[in-house]
Amino acid sequence: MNNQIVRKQQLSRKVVYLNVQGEAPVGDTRSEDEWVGKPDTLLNIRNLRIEAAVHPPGESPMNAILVHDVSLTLKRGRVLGLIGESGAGKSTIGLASMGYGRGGVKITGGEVILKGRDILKVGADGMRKLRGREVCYVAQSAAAAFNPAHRLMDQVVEAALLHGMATRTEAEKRAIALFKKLGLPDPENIGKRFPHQVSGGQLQRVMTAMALCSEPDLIVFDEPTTALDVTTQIDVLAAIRDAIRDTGVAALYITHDLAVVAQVADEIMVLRNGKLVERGMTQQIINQPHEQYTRALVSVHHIDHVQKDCGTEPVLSVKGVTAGYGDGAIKVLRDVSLDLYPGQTLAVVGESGSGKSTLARVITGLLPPLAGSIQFDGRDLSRRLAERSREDLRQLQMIYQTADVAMNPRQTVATIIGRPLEFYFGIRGAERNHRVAELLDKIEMGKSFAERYPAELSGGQKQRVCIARALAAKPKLMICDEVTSALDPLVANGILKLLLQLQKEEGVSFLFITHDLATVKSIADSISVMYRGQVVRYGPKGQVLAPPFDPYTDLLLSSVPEMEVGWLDKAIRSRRMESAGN
Amino acid sequence: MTPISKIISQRVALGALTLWIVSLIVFAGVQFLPGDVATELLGQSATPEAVAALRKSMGLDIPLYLRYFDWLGSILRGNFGTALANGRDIAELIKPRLFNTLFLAVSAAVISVPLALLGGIVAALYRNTFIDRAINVVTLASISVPEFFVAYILILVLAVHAGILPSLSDVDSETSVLGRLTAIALPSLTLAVVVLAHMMRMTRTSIINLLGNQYIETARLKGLPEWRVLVRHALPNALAPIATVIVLNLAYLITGVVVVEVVFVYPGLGQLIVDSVQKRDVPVVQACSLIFAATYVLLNLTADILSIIANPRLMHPK
Amino acid sequence: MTIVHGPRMLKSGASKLASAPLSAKFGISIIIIYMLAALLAPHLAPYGEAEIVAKPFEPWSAQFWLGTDSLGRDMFTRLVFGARNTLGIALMTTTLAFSIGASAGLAAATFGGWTDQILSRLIDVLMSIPQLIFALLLLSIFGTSIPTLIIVIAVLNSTPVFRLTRAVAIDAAVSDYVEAARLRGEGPIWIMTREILPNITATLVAEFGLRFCFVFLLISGLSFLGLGIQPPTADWGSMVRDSATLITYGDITPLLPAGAIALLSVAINLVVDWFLHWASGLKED
Amino acid sequence: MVKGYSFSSLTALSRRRFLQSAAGAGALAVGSAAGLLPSLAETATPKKGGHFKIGVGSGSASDSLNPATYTDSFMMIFGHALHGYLVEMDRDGNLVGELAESWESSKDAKTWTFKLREGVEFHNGKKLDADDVVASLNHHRGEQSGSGAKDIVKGIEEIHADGPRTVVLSLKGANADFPYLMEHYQLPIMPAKDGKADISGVGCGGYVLDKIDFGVKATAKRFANYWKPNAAWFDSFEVLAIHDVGARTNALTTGQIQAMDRCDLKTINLLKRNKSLEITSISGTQQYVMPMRCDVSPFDNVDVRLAVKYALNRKQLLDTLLNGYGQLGNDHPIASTNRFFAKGLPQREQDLDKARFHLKKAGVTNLKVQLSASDAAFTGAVDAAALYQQDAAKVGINVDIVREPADGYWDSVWLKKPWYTSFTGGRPTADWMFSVFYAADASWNEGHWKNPRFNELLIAARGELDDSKRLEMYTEMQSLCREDSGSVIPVFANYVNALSTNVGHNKIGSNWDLDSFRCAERWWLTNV
Repeated sequence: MNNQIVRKQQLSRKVVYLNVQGEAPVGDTRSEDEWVGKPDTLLNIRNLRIEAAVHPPGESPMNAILVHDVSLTLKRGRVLGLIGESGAGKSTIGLASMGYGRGGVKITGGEVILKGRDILKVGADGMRKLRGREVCYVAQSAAAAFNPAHRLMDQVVEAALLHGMATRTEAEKRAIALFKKLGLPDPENIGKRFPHQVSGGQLQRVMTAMALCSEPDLIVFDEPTTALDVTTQIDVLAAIRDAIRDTGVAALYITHDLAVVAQVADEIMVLRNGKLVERGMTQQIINQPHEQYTRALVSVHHIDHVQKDCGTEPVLSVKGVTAGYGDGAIKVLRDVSLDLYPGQTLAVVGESGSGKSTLARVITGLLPPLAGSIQFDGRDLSRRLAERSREDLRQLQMIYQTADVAMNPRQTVATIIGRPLEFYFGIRGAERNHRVAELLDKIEMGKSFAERYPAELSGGQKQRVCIARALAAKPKLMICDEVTSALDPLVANGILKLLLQLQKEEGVSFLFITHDLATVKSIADSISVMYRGQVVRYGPKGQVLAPPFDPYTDLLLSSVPEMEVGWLDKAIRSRRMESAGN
Repeated sequence: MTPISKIISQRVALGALTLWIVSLIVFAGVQFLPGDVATELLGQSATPEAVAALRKSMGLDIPLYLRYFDWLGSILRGNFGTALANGRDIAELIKPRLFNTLFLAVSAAVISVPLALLGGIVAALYRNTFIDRAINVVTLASISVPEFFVAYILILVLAVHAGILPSLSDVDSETSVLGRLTAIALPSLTLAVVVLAHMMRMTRTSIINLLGNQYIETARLKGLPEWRVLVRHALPNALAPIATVIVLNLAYLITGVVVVEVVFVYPGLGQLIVDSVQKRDVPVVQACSLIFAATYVLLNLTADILSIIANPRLMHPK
Repeated sequence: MTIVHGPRMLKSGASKLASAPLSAKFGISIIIIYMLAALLAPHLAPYGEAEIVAKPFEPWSAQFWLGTDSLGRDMFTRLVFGARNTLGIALMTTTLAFSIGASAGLAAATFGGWTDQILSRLIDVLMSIPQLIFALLLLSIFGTSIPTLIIVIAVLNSTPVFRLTRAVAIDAAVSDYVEAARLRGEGPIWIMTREILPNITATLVAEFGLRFCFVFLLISGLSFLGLGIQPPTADWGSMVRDSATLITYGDITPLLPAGAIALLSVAINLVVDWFLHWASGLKED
Repeated sequence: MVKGYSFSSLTALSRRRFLQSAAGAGALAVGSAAGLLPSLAETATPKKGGHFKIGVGSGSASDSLNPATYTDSFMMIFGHALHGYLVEMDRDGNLVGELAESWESSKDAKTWTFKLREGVEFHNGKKLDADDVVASLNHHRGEQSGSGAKDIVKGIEEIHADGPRTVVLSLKGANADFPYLMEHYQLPIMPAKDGKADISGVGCGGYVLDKIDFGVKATAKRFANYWKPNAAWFDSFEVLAIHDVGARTNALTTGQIQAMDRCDLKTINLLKRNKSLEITSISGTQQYVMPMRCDVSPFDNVDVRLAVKYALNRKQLLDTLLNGYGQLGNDHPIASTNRFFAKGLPQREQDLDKARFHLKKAGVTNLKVQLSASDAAFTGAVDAAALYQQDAAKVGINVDIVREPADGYWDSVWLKKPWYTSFTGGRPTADWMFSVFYAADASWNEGHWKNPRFNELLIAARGELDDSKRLEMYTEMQSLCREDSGSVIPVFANYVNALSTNVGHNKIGSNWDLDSFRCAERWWLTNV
């Protein structure tokens, strides 16, 4: 999961300039004076304008405006949530508060007044002195943000030592105290470990400790829990929130997940395409959003879908499959059995390491199972890919999580979609082009996209092309592996709606692999919950989502953040089982 | 540590296999050469009788495969055999040459490796500035010139005009260490120039490749000065590729310096093997090739081990 | 975020060139000049390649622009023909090295398993024998004609190409789009040539430039040892070699072919640097 | 000739030229010239002492101390430092006794008796006696011998000692030149040990083996009990193998060695400007050859052979390949320094008309031939072929140059291809030279040439003890070679060496390179 999210982040940085659907900025409803000039004002950003030199592949470098004229104020000890989809400019603003721009990013206008002085004017040395001392940063993926070559403690105390704020002994003592506060196991010794020896959730807490270690005035949290599994996220979120409260540090909390930020922030700013959409107290944003965009964010998961009844003959039947790597030394799947009926959607839910992606590999034949069988359309499927007939391959198509790497970047959309037509049906030339255009229509993209390369598409468009490619084979079954996890919620929604639409038209069945319960609720007909390689709960959606729950399903369901202030405390109190990710 | 010892023993086994195949290839290769040691030794005075007599005295009338197994057997017992041409013990023949070769390689490495690292770091630190470009062009130029040319230029400047260093690396077993160092100053400088650029560029590239990593940003956001970011946060992670390229260049310093040996008349292994190929002295060619191949295999192993050491994931498993 | 879509990527090479940094433009012009010299050698050169036109070591003059060489052949003529021979041979050698190394590397990456193991071990063996020694052995066996020279050096240089190709191709081979092609049932040829190859071309082109320089230097090293291109064919390696002793007397004649080699290498590397930069589409840092 | 050199070096050059001519012209008149030219002034007074280092462009790791394996100048000059030979060629080209005090032959020139010198001591203390000579020569004889000198000693029927100081050799056939053979570099006299020659490097020469690293360097120290007076002046002597001529030159100019062989002729005019060096150029017996095989078409026609010979511009070859450091060849193998050199034969010049005439006579108008060339034969062989190609085209001979690989050249090209490039170091006597390369039954008959008159004369001259009659015969044989044989011999190359002016020497012997390989014994250092 961590890797997936990081990749997504990198990709979105590359494609961000393409998401151009300008919308007029929505002004703040309150007067400036209410925010500025108070003695307890810590950070005051005024009319910030940020630009970046972008190098689109194959084109000349150009300047893109990432942030238009954004202002904000933050008081000491307060938490301001910055929320928006990718390309909203929220991370850019967060880093700008440290005077930092990634890559070719330049702050070209406005002021960033921290503790009374404009840090854009203090020079490189002055900037260095305030970074890591007055402002600290907690990155999205702690696994990537920690240097793999050094022990944790060395990295945690580095800034404090560098700025001469403590001796090594003092700093380590403080770090250990913070480890304890953040609920890390064995706080005395965890610092001696290397980053790879510590789990993702723990690393994220260590990273928070690192930020707190030099006792800064402000911490910028940049999606600190996004890369975590949902059951882990809730604990880390709670730890971070408590640490902020206890130390009284001010924070900018950046996330795309409104439900998460609602648990931490005092105030929320909604951003879109580098412009401010709406600003307000958390309660107000969640409960009475003014702007339509905010309303869309709040109600993102609402898709109407009626659960269909099971048929009689399953199109896919997985029977007692056990699979693993290294000649069975490591078993990833144990005795998994599932049925999927024609025209229906079976959602396989689980966290990282649950074996859900391995199940997809077994079904596609990439990983021959150690035991068990797979029946497709009433007959046994060969265990190995190489032994399957072309017809079998055609009827079983796969859609991947990250559309970017699922399409050959050197092929045009027409080639990508047209290849299955050629390969399976021998359709070439004008006929092929005609069919490609039809398929593009089906995925709600025009035929003008045919000659584009993947890099020229937005994230959602890419995923649509992948769907079209699968559709071109006229399959009976499509395996969708986390197809929406790399997308922004609104875009993901569109994809889900498209899939449901296609299911209705083509009668294709979906095996829908996901970690996201909200998605499951929206589209599944039946659900299989997986935990550590086994199916812990399986049945029609209504049944699976209705109590009484087994402990894991309970944990899973209760960990999904809800759009409600104070949900976190309730959830923590009601938990019956520890998350595996801690 | 078990996975590490497993990796290492695998590499050692592969190395041994490589060496064996090398011995086969070289043995077969030398057989394919036109003429043999007898005709080459006698040169123009090769009458059929003299050739036949010489062949017999060297045991060249024994079938090929028997000679190979004979040779393999004695190698496995640690005996390199005797040179065909003059019946000298090959181990004795090679020992001083190998020492000379290693001495030259080490001194060239001592000059070039620290310079390469320093230069690479400086270039990375001042990337895309004038300093970086200057370093880039100079290293490129030094890569691009044939090494004998570098050698001649150095001789011209330092030996002929300045007269401070000898143009001839005249060393023998009795030369003192200081005398040796003076004697090999020019060849080691030449070699240093030749390998420096490659290592320097690799150091720069490896470091810069890492700069996109999140932990580099973390380090910067801690307020670390740029040089410290590079040295403390980028360099340790770039060690594996840098070690690999250094090791490759060390291998080159040991096995690829025939030209420099010829120019400076330095009695190293390279000249010996060229001589022996020309004279078709199979056992000597075999022995030298094996030593070279073993050097390569060993150095690669070293690079692997260094990469393991530089990688905490392998050194400190979960 | 207000950007107008530029022209189609990959079709904008020319406009890209216009915006290339000065160093790359310099490199490209040098390469073009060399290529022209190589192609038009018989027309550019005032005399024949091996024609003896005057006494040895004539000074620079209007008649002999760069003087004459040790046999009394026109230096400028030799230099121009040297471009033709040296570039031609190095180019053919590098191309051959790439066809061998890249196809083996692609096969190793695509098939994996035993194919990969056998090829990789074979390459290990080839690499563990020092290049120069190996070349010496092979050239002694097969003779120093130009075709053998090309084949031998190509084989020797295909080993690093194999390693590089295999490494980058494996990266591509495990990507989802190749997996998608496998799931579709595509054969290995399609996967190698249509899915993987287009994605590693940039790396290979860059390597081609560097390899070209190495081939160049190896040939001149071999010429130095008397095993390279044989006289009277003009090539820069042996031209340096033939007149190298002149350096001792402060004559700059040997600098000319050596400088020609160095200049071309620098030019190629500048272009390669820029090409990599451009193809990656990413900014350094 | 001069390009881009500074003005000062130009003037330096002219000054040196001036001094040279001054010395030549005014040696009698201007006494003070001696002060300007110390090396010339001190020529006659050798000094003892010093360490002499010479760099030679040969030597290989496969060398050994066994004289039977001496193949290049490195071992040859070192061999001459360690060893004594039965006879010696003096600096004027006369054969004189070394270990042999005197010798005489039977009337039929088939039995030769050598009288050995008394009081000669080997380095191991053993006194020289006849058994040593017998063992040393037998070392190269017999079925088992792989010696390079096997051919030279194969004419010996029997050897025996007649008392401690007399050796008697009976030959299979008459050979008036036999004592000359005993001067061959592979035939030094070694002490006998259990009836066999001791090949560990112990000899009775002027220097005792100190250290030897084959293919790298060898050192020797003066032998205290050396019998020869006024010889072996250096305290110690060192030979370095420096294959690269540039390295050799640099080592000499930077003073790391005091002498070098085989100067780079291309740049020798530049080297000459160095005032601390002396260039010695000795015309010797080494010759460049382009043999045509008389037993294959079209070279089986003597007119084709003559056409080829006349088309060649020898002067141009001499100038471009040797920079003038050599002698023109006259298509026969006898060097001008040989006592039987045919002085009366006209020098063959390029004559395109004659070439056309012979070609026409042979009935060919457009001749297409292949010339197999490689620099393995001699430096510049391929260039020579290219030069020849240009001239030959003018008379209608189209030469197709086949570049042969250097490696294995002597194995697969030499003696085998119809027309090829070759090289001969030469032999000290006419008979030897002719017998090895031109006799009908010689295994190295390069042109596969079988001329009955020539072979008749060869046998007759070998048995003839009267020198004037022999001169007559050899003159005719040289003429036959010139007119009829398959060998094109364009040039004889000089031995061109460079010495530090600190090296003293008398007239330099021309038998072999480096003062007939005896530089260690004959030269001295003036600055000790």
